[in-house]
Amino acid sequence: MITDELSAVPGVSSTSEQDYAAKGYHCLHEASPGSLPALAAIFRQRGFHLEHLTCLDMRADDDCMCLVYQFNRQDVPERHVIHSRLAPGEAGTSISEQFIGADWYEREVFDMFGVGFDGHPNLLRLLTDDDYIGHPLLKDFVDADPQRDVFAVDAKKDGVANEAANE
Amino acid sequence: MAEAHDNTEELLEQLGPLVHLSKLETLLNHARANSLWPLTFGLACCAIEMMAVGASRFDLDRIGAGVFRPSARQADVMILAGTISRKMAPVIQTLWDQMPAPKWAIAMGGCTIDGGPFKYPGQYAIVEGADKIIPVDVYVPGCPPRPEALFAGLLKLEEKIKAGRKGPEMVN
Amino acid sequence: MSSVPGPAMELVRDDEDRETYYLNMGPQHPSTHGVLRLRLHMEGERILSVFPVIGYGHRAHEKMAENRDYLMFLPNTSRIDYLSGMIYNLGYCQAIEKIMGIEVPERTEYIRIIVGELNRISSHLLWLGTYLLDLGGITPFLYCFDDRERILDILDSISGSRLTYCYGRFGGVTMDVDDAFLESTAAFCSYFHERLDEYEDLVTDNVIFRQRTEGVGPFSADLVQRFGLSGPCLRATGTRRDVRKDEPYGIYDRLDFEVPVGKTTNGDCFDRHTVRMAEMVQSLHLIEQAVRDIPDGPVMAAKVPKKIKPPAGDYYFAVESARGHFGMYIYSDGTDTPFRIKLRTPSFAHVSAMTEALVGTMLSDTISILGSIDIVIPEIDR
Amino acid sequence: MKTDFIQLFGNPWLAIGAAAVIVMGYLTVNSLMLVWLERKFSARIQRRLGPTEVGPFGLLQTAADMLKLISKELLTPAHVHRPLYLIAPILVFAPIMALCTLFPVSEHWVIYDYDLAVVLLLAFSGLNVIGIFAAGWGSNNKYALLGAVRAVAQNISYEIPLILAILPIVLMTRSLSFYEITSAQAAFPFIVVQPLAAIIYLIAATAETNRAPFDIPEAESELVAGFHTEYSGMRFGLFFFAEFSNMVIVCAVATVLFLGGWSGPLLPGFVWFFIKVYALILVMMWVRWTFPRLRFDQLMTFAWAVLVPLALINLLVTTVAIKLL
Repeated sequence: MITDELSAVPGVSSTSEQDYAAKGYHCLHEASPGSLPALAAIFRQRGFHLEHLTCLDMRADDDCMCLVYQFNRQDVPERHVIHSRLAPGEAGTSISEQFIGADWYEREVFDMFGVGFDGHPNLLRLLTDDDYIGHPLLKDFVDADPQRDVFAVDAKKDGVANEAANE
Repeated sequence: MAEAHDNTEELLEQLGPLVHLSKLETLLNHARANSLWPLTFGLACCAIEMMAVGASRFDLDRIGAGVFRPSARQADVMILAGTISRKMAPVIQTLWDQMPAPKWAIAMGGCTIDGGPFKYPGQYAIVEGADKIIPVDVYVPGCPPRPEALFAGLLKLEEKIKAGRKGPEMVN
Repeated sequence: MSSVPGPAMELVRDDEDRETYYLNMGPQHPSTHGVLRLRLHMEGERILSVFPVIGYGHRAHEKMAENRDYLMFLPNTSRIDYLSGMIYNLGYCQAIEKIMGIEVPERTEYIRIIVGELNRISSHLLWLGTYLLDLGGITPFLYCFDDRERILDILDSISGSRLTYCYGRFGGVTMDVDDAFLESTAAFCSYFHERLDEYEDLVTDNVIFRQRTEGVGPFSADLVQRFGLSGPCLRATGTRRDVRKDEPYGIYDRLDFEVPVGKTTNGDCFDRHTVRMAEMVQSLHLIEQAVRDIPDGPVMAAKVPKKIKPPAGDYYFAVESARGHFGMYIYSDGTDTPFRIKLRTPSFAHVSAMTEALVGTMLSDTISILGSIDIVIPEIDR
Repeated sequence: MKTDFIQLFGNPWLAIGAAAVIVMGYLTVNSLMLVWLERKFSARIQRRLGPTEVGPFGLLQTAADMLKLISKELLTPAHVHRPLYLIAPILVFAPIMALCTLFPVSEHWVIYDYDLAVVLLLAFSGLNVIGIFAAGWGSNNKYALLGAVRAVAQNISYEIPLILAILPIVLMTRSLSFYEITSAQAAFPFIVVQPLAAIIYLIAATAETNRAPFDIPEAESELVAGFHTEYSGMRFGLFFFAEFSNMVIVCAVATVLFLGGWSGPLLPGFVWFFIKVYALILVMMWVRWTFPRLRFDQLMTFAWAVLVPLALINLLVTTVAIKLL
């Protein structure tokens, strides 16, 4: 287990073993967004791959957006989950140099949650329209006019209504 | 559906072009009905059932509709098989415009009728219903509809064509 | 004469001063297996760079998971990857059972093996048919669909649907299987063994098929690690990794089956083909073992909580779908509606790997590689 | 003994008119039947039924298709180079009509016995490539242009093995007229003497008519619909029509050169001729529905690295054999 090497990285605040049978992963790390590239580099050397990267909109209870990274080995299963909490407006740091696969995961988090990633090659929307305004997976997301006639209204103008509704 | 045939005359009267070769019109309509070339155009799960209809057991080619044309220029009927996402709607509109008249549209599956299993308040990603973007001729319910249902949908479209329905006119 | 319009082929001089152009393998293309769009930057027939545009099949599964409770999300699971709908559906049930600690009777475990592996074979058959359709051979598609129809009949007889099953429940399955089902499954297994040999002779040993797939689209170990590939694409590069073996769920640890693996370390299209064909054989073994020693007994667990309210916290559960490692990251806040369900789907990683795997290949090879990784579009866009 | 249309009608203009009517009639009926045959034949290979609803055994299916195509809206997209776009179908179809007149159907009947028939055949079979290229380039669509470029490269590189496969026959019979070549095969069909040339000819002929495994120009899975992506209605019908007529021409040449045209026991001459032609067509259809498609560069290496050397060796062996005998 490489937990000792990981916790040596400056930004990592806590590492805790987890009961694999109940939780499905081996250990949980709390890390600051800045320390992610360093962690990713360690995982990269030790033959881990990025299983997925997602975000949790926890602005309601403890006022932060929590990024969830998950790494795993490809030969013997050893799953590490990293929670990295961001203030609502703050941006994470991209790990697409170490894992080019993260490029799309980060674009999806940006598209769905609005969390930016500095250092990302081309941070565009991944799943929704390029000119879509608003981030759908946020808890307080309101689609101004869900079934608008797709052609009659220009997406830009309609987007402004979306923006207003979300303020 | 025997009575569908004898109301052809009234339908043709409604059209009312100057010169009416009704016998030729009927002949052409029967030809069009019996050689519907669908556009290869699968969106989601229903596309797999559309392929199953083209395969050996249900064999769409028996009624002359087995020639799946990839290019919209040579297709007569657009079978919308699957969920229409908000990002895909303009593409479907362009494809529909590229198809030469007379053309028809079959909305296959719950998603193309009114959003199907993905219809809920606050659904931001899909267009709930194909008739919001293109005029639809035949609706085939089911999620996904069984191949027999799509086959019946095509036969229903054939009856509609034989009764002299040139193609859906855009209302707006 | 009308004015001659500008050429559609606007040649763009790129940095190395080559005459290049942009070709749109657009959302509607016969061999993108759905609504995937690849913006290819090409020079002549060779591809310089690929920019996949996805999202045309985005149906907001994860947003729907957040406004309905755990049981109501069940039908969605088989519509994420409708080719291995049964595996996804049962996988979701097994995830919730593991979280809630619900014990499943023995008979259900065996039924889940039979039904899951049948679904895997039907998915691989559809892949084989459409892959050869991409390579230009039209006839095998019909034979593969014919066999697939037999599997769909068997699955239809117990679950009622052909493609998007909702056969699993938390704590068991909806309908018990009768002897007719077991006999027809056993009959199918024996029939399908010779059929696979037929496919071996007709397809695998076909000269033109070999030329179109051998050495095409090799995936290096580095690429596999950086993109996080899984399933047949990973196993074709020699790593023996299968969720059924590494993190066994259900009774996969009791049944014996091997995990077929490609010969070389950078597995090309042909290796992916051989791995999938061998996987079908392994699935047949699994089904035969399960049909042989399925015990009697109930199909539904004795006590299942009415309202599923998992204790707060995050859980992860993975299953081996026909395309690879399908994982569900469930974050629950103690209520009956999930706070967040992240669906980690294999095709998402496979299509993102296309940005590197397709560079430098010819257009026909792009189709061959794209077909060999066996993608399902709504699984990518969720 | 041999009557051709000019002797029959006296005035050459009348002969041309009659020839045009007969050829056009035959090609139309033949294309209708061939499309129906291909759909039924491929259905049988693929364990399905093929058209059965329209007319007895689905015989009127292609008639319905043609009627529908005729009554379709003739769409000329705005971004299209009009002159090239409109001339292309005619360019593809015209040479085939001319070629039809050369074949000696039986000892007594030939529409026009031209003593340089082989040269005319090779010239015209090169012509329809120009039509395909005009279609691809004219429709100003990237897929169509890719298809057109591929069609030109493929047809040119398969023209060489075609010629080299025909040369041994011409050397053996010392004549270029189909009539003499066929009458020279009264004793035994040339395929017995020249099996390699026959095989090379058939492969090159499949490539000439752009049929699988050489259907790279209109590769459905890669280039949407290849060079006829932008064509709709009867223009697309014409390409369909030309492809099947071209198939008949190519098989007729194969029968004349290798299978001894009208010679055969019992049945009258022209019956044998058509039996052999349609047998070869069935073989071509059978090949189409069994093989996947070659990649573009493999196709070229196959032509230049395999077919051309083989044909040259065969030519060499034939000349040496003729010299000795």
